[in-house]
Amino acid sequence: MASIRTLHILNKRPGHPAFKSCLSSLENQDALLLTENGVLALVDKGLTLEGCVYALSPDLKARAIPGDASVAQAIDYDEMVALTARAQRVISW
Amino acid sequence: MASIRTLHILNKRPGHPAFKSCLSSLENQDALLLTENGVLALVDKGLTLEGCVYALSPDLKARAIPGDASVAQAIDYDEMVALTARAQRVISW
Amino acid sequence: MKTLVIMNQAPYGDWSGREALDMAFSLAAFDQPVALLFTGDGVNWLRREQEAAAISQKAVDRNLAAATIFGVTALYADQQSCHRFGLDQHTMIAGITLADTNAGLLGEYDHVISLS
Amino acid sequence: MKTLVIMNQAPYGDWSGREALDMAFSLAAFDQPVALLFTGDGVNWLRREQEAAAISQKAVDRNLAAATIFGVTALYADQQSCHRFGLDQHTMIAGITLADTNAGLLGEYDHVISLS
Amino acid sequence: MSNKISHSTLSFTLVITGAPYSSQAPQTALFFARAAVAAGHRIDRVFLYGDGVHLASALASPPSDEPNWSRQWCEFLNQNAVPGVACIASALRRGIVDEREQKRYELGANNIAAPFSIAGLGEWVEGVARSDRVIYFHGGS
Amino acid sequence: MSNKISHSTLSFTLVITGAPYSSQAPQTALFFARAAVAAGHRIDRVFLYGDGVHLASALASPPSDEPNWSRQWCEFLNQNAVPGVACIASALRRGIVDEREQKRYELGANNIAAPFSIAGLGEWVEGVARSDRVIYFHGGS
Repeated sequence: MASIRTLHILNKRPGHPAFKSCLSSLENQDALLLTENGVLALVDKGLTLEGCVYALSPDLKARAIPGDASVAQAIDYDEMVALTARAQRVISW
Repeated sequence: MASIRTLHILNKRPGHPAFKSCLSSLENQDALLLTENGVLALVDKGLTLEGCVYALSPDLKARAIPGDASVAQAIDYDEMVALTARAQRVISW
Repeated sequence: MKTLVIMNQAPYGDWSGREALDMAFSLAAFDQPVALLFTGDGVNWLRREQEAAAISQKAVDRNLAAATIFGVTALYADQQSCHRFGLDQHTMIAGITLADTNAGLLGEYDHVISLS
Repeated sequence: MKTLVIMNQAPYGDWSGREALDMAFSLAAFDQPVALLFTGDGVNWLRREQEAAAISQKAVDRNLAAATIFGVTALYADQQSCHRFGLDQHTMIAGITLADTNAGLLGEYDHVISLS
Repeated sequence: MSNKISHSTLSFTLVITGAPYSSQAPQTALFFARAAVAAGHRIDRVFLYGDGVHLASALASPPSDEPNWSRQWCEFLNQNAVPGVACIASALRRGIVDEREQKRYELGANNIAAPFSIAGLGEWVEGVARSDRVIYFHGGS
Repeated sequence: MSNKISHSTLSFTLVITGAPYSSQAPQTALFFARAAVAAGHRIDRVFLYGDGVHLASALASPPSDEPNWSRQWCEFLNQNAVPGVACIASALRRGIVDEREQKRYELGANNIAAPFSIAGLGEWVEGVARSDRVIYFHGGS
């Protein structure tokens, strides 16, 4: 399991200013976790997500967002906790 | 005094999704009133405001936004009330 | 006195979309003409098979599918927003009218509500 | 344990910017290293001569000008955002360091706070 | 709501959906309301909806050098005999309750500030149907 | 806050800045907290800040078919002996008060739900200085 420098937790909808701030601060070795309204990023054609992306599965289900495993890995709260433990630091946008 | 079809009251910061929705729904004979965070539009170089634009003076003062009379007319709450009375309808974004 | 309620909030992450819907249903219950316009992130309210129980909330897609039965005159969705979020007749609930929001739909209403 | 508080909210229209500042000043008061980064709409907190009394609020520009006296290690402003909002040394309070946010400033901190 | 365009007296319903100390909405609405009354207009009601219901809290205690927006609003409503109504569904979820709801839910206290009362969305529909203007004051972040 | 990277037990401070029935923050935070405890981690404290203080209301009364997030959080805190603290400055402005503040401000009631207590930002600073991880749950509109 590769180490994570920064885990970015993003719960904003794609149109929110913090959404852009978050994406522009992603670096190599970082991971992005989409939660709540943030999961809409997976169906937004105006966006391209790269790198190591996770999405919170209950939030995907609630919004009927099809999880594309090639773009983002769907995880549950247990795995979210594990990610926050694995990462050197965590930023909640 | 020309009549106003729709008075659009916009209190969102320029980056907010509703900001774009508001600007794209402006039509001839409409007026735009910037309030609260909305007054930042007057100093945002990424935006061009056209037509009949007003800005709430206390909100300009609070934020030290220089009022450029060629872009927007600074008004007080009395004039805001008068605008809502003059307009056929009012939309608060 | 025709009202248009604009739904431009993403679903479930905050309450304002839900409360905008309550306003629309309430007008309809009191026999006041009201329509809904889904636009921007708000078109995602229209996705089929929402399982909001996964986050301990109530799904609204069935309510929306029954909106016209409760007296809401129409449900519009902004065409461009639907395209942006990959929504089409297969992924959207039934009974939605696609609209070009920039073509003056708002102008047909006396009263327009946008809860951010 | 170095903290960076990101100020990306417009001033006065909501409380989260004010509350983010309180967090920064509180860390400084307890001798924890903390810096502020103003970016996006948030650079407007840095404008000189705010008269928040016009809307019955308290102006923060003087507090910010004194931030380093209270122990905040630095106040950064994103260069691009300043340009976008027409902020320069004449319109901005003193003591601000212009920064290129994309050049890894965040990476220097152990703890980064963004209150939306 | 009529489309009457006039410089004579109009009737207003004001709807506040942003909370004090979180948004500027209750402040802007209060300054607007004072100006409307000063211009001779009538305010039929002030309706609190969503996060706006927090304006009806009797327990808000800001520092003494900051305005107490709940108190200022209550004074305005009293002085001008304007009804202030908090939406019942919004209020109950957010912990704003009157004596009746306190009893019904067997709660330890109530916290609504007089003269605010709690009622359904029907009060707002009434405004939409009958006031000349319905003006919304939203949160603005 | 240490940069310890480990699969062993870590200590967390959770900060909630979004209100229930307004944002999803208290829900996501609760599911996260349960999972953290289940994985053997320790939660040093839950700190409510800004609009998040509304989670400490004892008066929130959602419809009976909706979860009561305040109550669920109180149960979690009690069962796991985790301190829940609401920031005093945020709480007083927003009308969340305990018995002490009720007396000091001569208010008609208090409305904080046990085991939540009211304290200053120092509690949060303590978390930043000592917990292995500080995780924020913001409003997400």
